[in-house]
Amino acid sequence: MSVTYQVQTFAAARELLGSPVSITLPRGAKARDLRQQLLVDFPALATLKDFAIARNEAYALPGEILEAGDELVIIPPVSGG
Amino acid sequence: MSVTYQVQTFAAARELLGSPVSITLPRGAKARDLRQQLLVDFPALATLKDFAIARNEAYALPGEILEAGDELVIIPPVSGG
Amino acid sequence: MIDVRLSGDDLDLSTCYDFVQDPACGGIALFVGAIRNHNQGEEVTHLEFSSYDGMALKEMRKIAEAASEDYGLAKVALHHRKGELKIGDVAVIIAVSSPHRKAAFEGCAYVIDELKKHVPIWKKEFRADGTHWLNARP
Amino acid sequence: MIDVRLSGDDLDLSTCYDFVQDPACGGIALFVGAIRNHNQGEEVTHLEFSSYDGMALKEMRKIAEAASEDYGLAKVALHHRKGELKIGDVAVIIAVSSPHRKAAFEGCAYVIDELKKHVPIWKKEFRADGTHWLNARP
Repeated sequence: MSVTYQVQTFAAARELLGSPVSITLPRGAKARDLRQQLLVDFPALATLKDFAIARNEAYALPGEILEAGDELVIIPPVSGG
Repeated sequence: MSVTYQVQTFAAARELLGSPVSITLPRGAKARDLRQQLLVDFPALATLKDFAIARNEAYALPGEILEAGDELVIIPPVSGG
Repeated sequence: MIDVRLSGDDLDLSTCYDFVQDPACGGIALFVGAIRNHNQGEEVTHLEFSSYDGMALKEMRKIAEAASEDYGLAKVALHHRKGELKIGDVAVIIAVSSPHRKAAFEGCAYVIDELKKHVPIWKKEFRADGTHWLNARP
Repeated sequence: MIDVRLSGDDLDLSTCYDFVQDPACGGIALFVGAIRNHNQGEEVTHLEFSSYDGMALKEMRKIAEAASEDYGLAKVALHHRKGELKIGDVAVIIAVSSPHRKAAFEGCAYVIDELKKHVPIWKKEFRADGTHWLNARP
């Protein structure tokens, strides 16, 4: 069983990938699995210095289990202020 | 030979002594001599936590030699801000 | 009490200052971050903020709440611009009030430091040598 | 560039902020010291500043110059009230600009710390338990 997630992008990630992108993962996948699969499916992401995953408007811990309907976003290094 | 100086006061020193006060010192006296004589002539000054001497609108070093015509002021502990 | 905003319009110092006023607080510290005319030796002509608004506001509130607790602040205002900015425009204003000035300074510095680390807002600079999303590349 | 003032009228935050604006400076730190409604557990009704104006302005300028040099500040505004003040009135405003925010915060904190130590201005509090020249007694 697998789940397809829509992942939103902003800023440098949007310039690299467009938005949103689709990622398919086994049910029960964690935030770290999403991050790894994103790098596999979109190697251009490796040109970023780093990126985090946001889940439902908060930084996701690597071990958080994703659920269908989650709002998922790629967060490149921030530069506000 | 001695010189009589007028010494101005502010704040707590003015409440204790009024203003200005007169102090007579030997010619060539230093700021520290003025400070000591003030405590002799006006023992009420000892009720202050501390005080400094200003000479011509700057803090006087203890060893500075006073000159006739100097603007001299007793500076109680400041509390601006 | 906390006031966080992410605004497409000019930020206003007086609004932030008025919000944090408190008769029990002797000290108000403020920080204003404005767009400089240069960065890394290059002339900057203007810039653009991209923001993930819902999360940005949540992160801003978290930072303001942590600052209030950790530094004993009475009130915190944290306003950030979004969209296009030109040189001299204000990108961020922080105002905090505290009974003690040391806590006010430290709390205010904490808020801007944390904002720059965690809030999902991104700055794209338009410079003579091209456009750059700041911090994005190795 | 330095602007020091000792004024019998209300101080104005925007005036200080406008003075320190600089297109090369990304960071402006400000401090506002206001009259609290209590001190040492006693309710304060109002207060009065006495000042040795000529020396106070010279000392304020010295502090602003030292801050500019030591912290690499571009501009410093330092405005202090004199005369009678009521609760909530602003006693002092400091604004400093710098290319770097850490220097702005530290320079601003330096100015208020030094002002409280050296500038010949004296605060008389009118409280329920009487009037007090602050710091004057052992």
